[in-house]
Amino acid sequence: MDFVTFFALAIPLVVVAVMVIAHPSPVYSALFLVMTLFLLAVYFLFLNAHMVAALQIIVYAGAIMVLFLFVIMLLNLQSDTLRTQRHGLGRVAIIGGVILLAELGLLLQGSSSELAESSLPENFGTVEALGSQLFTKYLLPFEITGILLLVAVVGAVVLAKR
Amino acid sequence: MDQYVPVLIALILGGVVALVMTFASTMLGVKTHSAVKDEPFECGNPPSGSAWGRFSVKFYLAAILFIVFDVEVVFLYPWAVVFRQLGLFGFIAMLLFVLVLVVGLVYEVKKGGLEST
Amino acid sequence: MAEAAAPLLPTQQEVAEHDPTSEIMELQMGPSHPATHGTIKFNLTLDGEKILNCDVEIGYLHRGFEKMCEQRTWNHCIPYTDRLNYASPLINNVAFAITAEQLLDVEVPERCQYIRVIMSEISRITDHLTCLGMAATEAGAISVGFYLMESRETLYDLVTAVTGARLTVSYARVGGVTHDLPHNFAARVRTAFADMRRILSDCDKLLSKNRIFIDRMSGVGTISPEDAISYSLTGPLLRATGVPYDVRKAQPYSGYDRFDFDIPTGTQGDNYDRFSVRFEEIRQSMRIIEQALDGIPSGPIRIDDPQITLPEKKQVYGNIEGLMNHFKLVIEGVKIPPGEAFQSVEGANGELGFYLVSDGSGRPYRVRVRPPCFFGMAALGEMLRGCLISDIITTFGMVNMIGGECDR
Amino acid sequence: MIDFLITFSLTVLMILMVLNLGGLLLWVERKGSAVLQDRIGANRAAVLGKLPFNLGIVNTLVADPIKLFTKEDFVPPGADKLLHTLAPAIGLVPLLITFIVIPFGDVLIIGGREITLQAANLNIGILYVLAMVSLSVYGVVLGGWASNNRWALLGGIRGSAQMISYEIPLGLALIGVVLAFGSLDLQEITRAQGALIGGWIPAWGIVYQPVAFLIFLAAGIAESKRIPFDLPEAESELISGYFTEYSGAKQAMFMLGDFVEAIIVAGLITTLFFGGWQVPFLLRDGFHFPWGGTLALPSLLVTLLQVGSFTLKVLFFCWLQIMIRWTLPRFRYDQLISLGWKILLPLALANVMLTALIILLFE
Amino acid sequence: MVPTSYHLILSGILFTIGVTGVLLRRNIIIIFMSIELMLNAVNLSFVALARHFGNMDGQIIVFFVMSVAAAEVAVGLAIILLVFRGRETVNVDELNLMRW
Amino acid sequence: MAEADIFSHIETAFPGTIQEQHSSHGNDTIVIDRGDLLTVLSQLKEHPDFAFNLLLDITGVDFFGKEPRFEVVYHLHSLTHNHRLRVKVRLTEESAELPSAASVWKSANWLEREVWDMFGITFTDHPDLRRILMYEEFRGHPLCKDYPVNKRQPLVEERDPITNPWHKG
Repeated sequence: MDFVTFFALAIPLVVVAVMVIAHPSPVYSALFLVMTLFLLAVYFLFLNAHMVAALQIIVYAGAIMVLFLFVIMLLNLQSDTLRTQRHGLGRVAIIGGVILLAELGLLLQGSSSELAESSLPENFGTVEALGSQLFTKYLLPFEITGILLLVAVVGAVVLAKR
Repeated sequence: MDQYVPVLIALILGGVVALVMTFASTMLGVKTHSAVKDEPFECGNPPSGSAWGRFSVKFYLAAILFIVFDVEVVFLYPWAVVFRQLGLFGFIAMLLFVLVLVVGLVYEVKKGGLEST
Repeated sequence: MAEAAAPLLPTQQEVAEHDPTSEIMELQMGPSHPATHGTIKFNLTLDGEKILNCDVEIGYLHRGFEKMCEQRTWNHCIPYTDRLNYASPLINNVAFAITAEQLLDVEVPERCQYIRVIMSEISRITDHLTCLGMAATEAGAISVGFYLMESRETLYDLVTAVTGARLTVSYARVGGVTHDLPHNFAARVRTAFADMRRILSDCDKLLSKNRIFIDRMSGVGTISPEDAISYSLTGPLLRATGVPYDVRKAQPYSGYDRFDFDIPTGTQGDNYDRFSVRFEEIRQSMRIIEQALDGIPSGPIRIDDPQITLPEKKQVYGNIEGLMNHFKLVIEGVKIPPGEAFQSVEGANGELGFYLVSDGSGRPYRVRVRPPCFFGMAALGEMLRGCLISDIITTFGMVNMIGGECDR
Repeated sequence: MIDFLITFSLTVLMILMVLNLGGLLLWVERKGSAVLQDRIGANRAAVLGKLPFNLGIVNTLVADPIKLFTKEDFVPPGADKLLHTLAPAIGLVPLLITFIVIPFGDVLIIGGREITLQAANLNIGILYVLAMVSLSVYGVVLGGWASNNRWALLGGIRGSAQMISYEIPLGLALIGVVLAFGSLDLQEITRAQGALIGGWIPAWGIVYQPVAFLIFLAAGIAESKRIPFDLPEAESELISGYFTEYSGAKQAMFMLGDFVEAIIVAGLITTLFFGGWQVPFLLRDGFHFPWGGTLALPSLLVTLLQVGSFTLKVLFFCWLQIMIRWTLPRFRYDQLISLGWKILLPLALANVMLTALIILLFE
Repeated sequence: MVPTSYHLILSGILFTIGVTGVLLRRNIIIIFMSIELMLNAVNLSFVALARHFGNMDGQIIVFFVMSVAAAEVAVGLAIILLVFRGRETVNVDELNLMRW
Repeated sequence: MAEADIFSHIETAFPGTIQEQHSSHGNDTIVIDRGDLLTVLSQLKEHPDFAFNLLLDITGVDFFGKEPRFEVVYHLHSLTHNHRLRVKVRLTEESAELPSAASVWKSANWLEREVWDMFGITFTDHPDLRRILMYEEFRGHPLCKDYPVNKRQPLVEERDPITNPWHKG
C-alpha cells in the first residue's frame, strides 16, 4: 500500500468515523458507520485480507448495521443535542486521547516497513489459507463461537419477548 | 489488487448512472406545490402526524436470527472451499457447529419469535 | 333530537395511556387506496402487521338512492337500481319490479319469468366472476384475474345483446321486461358457456388449487354460523359458514322452484369457503340457465294491462287511446294502490330486498333497499380482528362490497 | 495500458449490458404479461407514423425513460430530504456493480492475446455477490424510512425483514455449489462445468445441486422482491410500499433495481447451475461429441457460441422469473417469514451437510 | 510502501474516536455504535499486523471478533429494546438500572 | 307456519302488546308499542316457535304531516321455520327515540346507525351511534320528507388540521 492510497483511504475514514459520533441523528450516525465499515473493507483489501474484507461487508455492513437501523427505526430515536452534561468524562477523553497520540508518536519512531508484497506467502489472505487454518489450528474457538451465537439467540429472544 | 480495478471502474460508472438518474427528474421535471400535495400520502385523508413513531419490535426477532446465521454462512464459505483437504474431521466440526445453531433456530421457533407478527 | 354518542373505539392516545410500552400504530387505509375499490376506509389500529382493531367507514359513495327514487315514478326508479350493485344490475331491476308487482298483486307471464331468471343468473355469474377475478388480482395472481374478466366479457356481450347495455341495463319494468330475447340467444349462451367452463377449469388449476392461494385464504376472516346469522349475513357469506339459506329455495320468486339446482355450502366460514361457494355457484347458475333455456315457453313478455305497461308503439302512434295511455303512464307513472310490501330476491352477495311504500300517487312514497353487502361490511371489522394487513385485502375482496349498493 | 483498456471496456460493456437488459426486461415483462393474459400489451409506438410492425420495444426503451425522467421529482415536505434523495442510488449502485463478476464467455483470442471474458475475476467471486446483495437492503430501508409515510415505513420494514430473511438461504444454496466445485471463483466454477459425467451428461451445477437450485431460485426471487415475494411493494396492500412517496427517475431507479436483481439472479443461476457460457460438448477447438464425432470450429466462432449460449440462458431465466411473477399469487408476511426460516433454511443447511457427506463418501 | 505503524496509528485514531463517542454521547445507540467503531479499529490493527508478519493468525482473530460483535449486537440491542420499552429513554444519564 | 297460526301464536306469547296486525301482499305485520319493542324482539328471536334469528332489515318511514310521524320497520326471517314477520313501531316527532336492538342482533348496530343518520331517530343504549352514510358535519337527516331534495350543503374543511404538522400557516 503506497502513501497515496493510504491517505486517500485514511482521511475519509477518520472523517466519517468522526461523523459517526458527531452527528445528532442516530440514523445518520448509523449510515456513517456503514461508510466507515465499507472504507475499512477497502482498506483490508489493500492489506491482502480479501476474505476479511468480504466478511466486513457481509457481516458488519450487511447484517450488524441493518440490525442497528432496525432498532433505531423501531424505537423512533430522535436526534439529541450534542451538548454533553457529562463534563468529567469529556476531560478524561481528551487526556486519554493525548496519551494515545503520544504512544503513537513513539510507535512511529521505531517503525519498520511492512513486508513486501512478494515476500508474502502466495495464498496470503485467500479463502483457502484462512479456511485451512481456521478449521485446524482454531477449531476450538470456532466451535465455541457456535455456542456463543446460540447463547446470543437465546438471550436476545428471551429479552425481546419481554 | 489488480483484480479489483474493474470493481472501482464499475463503482464509478454505477455512481454516475445513479447520480444522473437521481437528479434527472429534478432537472427535467417541473415542480409545483400545493398544500394538499405536500401532505404525506395517507389514502386521501388528512395525515395523522409523522410516521416516525415506534413500531412493533416483533420484526427484530427475525433480524436476530439473521445476524447469527449470517455469521454461520460466512464460516461455511472457507469451510466449503477447503472441505476436501479437511475430510471427515472438518465434516464433524462443521456438523457440530451447524447443529448448535439449529438448536438456536428451533428455540426461537418454539418461543414464537417468528410468529405472524 | 339528541346528539350522537361518541365512538367507543379506542384512539391511539387511549391505547398508549393504557399501556405506555405498546407499539401501536394507527393507519388509515382508504378511501384512496388500490384495494379499497368501491371507496371505503378502514381505520386500523396495528401492532406491527397485526390488526388490533378495524373500524370500517362507509358512505363515500352515498348518492341518496332512496331519496331520489321518492321523486320519480315507479318505472323511473329502474335505472337507479342499475347503479346499486353495478356488477349485477339485472338482479336489482328484477327485485324492484317484483316488489312493485307484489304491491299491484299481479303476476307476470311465464315467459317473462323465465327471461328474468335467465338474466338474473347471468348477472349473478358476472358478479361472481368480478368478485373472484378481483380477489385473484389483489392476491397478486393478475393473470388469473384477467382470465376471469375475459370470461365475464363474453357474458357482458350476451347482456348487451339482450338489453343494449353492459352495465346500466334498465331491462326490467313493472309488469314485465323491455324486450324479448334475441332470436339466436340460446345458441350464443351455450357457446359462451362452453368457453367459460374451459376458463373456469383453468382457474381451478391455477388458483383455487394453488398452495399459496389456499394458504392466503383458508382460516382467514373466519366467522361462526351464529355470528354470521347475528350479523344478518346472507348469500355466499352465510353459506360459507354452512347455513344453506338461499332465497331462491326458501322463498321462491319468479318461478325459481321450477329449476333444479344445489346450494353450495362451506364448512369453516373462512375466505376460502367463500371463494369456493362463489365458484360453485357459478356452475349452479349455469345449470339453471341451461334448464331455463330448454324450458322457456313462448308468449308475451309483459302484462297486458294498460294501467301498468306501456302500449305497443303501433298503438301509440296509431290511435289517440294508445297515445293517451302512453302519455299518462310516462308522466304520471303506474298508479300503484296504497300499501307496503317487502320482497327479497337472492342477489349475488346475498338477500337483496326492497321495501316499498306506496301512497297511490304514481310515485313511491318510500323506497328502501336491503343491501346485502352492507351487512358484510358491518361484520368485516370483527372478521378482521387479529388478522394481518394482507388479510384485509382477501377478506374485503370476499365480502365483495359494491360501493353503489352498500352506500346507495 | 492495453490491459487496463481491455478491463475498462469489459466493465463498461457489463454495466451497459445490465442497464439495457433492465430496460429490455421492462418491455419483456409488459409484452410477456400481455401474452400470458391474452392482451395486446405495450403497442403505442407510432414514431414514424403507422408502421406495419410493432415498435413497442422502442417505446419502452426510449419513450418510457424520457417520460420518467421528465416527471416531477417529488420530495414530501415531512421527509428526510437527503436520505430520500440518496436512498434509490444506495439501493441501485451495489446491484449495478454486482454483475461484473459473472463470466460471460471463456476467452477471446485476438492477435495472440487471450482475453478472459469476465470483467472482474475476483478470487472471492461469490462472496462479492453476497456482499453487494447484502448492501442493497439499505436502499429499501432508507427509502421506506426517509419518506416519513406510514405505508412506506411498513414497506421498508417488511422489505428489509424479507431481504435479510432470504439472504441466508441464498448464501447457503451457494455453499452447496462451492462445495461441489471447491472454489469461489465464478470463472473456475464455469470451467469445471465443461466436464462430462460418464462422457455424456454435462457436469452442470444442476446435476450436482438440484435442491440448491430450487432454494436459490426462491430466495433470489425474494431478494428481487417480485411476486410471489413482492410484499414490500404489494400495490394492493401497501400501495407501493417503500417507494410510495417516490416519483420520476427515482422511482425508476427502484424499479430498475428490481430488474437488475432479477438479471443477477438469472446470471448466477446460469453460471452456477446451468454451465454458464458452456455449450454441451463444445471445447475450445470445437465440438467433441460423445459418440465420437468432432467438429472443429474457429476460435472466434467458439467464443461467439459461448457468449450466445450465456445470453440465451440468462434471458431464459429472466423469462422464467417473469412467468412466475405473472402466474402466482403473493405470500402473506407470516407465510413468507416461516417459509424462509422454517423451510428454506433447514433445507439449505441439510443440503450443504448432505453434499459434504456425499463428497466425503465418494471422493 | 507505508510502514505498518501508519496502519496502527490510523487504528489508534479510530479507537480514540470510538472512546470519545462512548464518553461524550448520551444516546445509548450511538454509544453502542462507538463500541463497534472501537472493535473495528482493533480489527484494523490485527489485519495490519498480520500483513506485517505475513501470518494469517491476525486475520483469523478478526473472524472471531466479528462473530463476537454479532452476538454482542444481538443481545445488546435486545437489552436496549427492553430498557427503552420500560423506561422510554435511551439517554444513559437517565438510565440507572444498575444502581439498586 | 300458516298466517293465522303465527298471529295467534304471537297473541298468546305477547298478550296485550300487539296494537295492530294485518297481512297484505304476502307480508305479515304486527305493530307494537316502543316500550315493548325489546322484549318482543328478543322473544321473537329466542322463542323456538318463532325463532326469527335473521334480522333482515331495520328502516324508517317518515309520514310527514301525519301523527305519529315516524314508523320504524323491522323485517325478521326465521331460518328454522322459513317464515317472515314485519314488526312496526310508531313514533311521534317529539319523542323519536327507541331502545336499541344491538344487543339482540349484531347487525342492528349498523342498521340503527343508518336510521339515525337518515331520519334522526335516536336509539338509546346503542353502542356506537354515529352517522354512517353521511359525513359527521352534515346537518339534518336527508330521508325526512321535510329535507328538501335539492338542498346543498357545503363540503367541510379538513377535520383536524392540528395534527398536520406541515400546515403551520
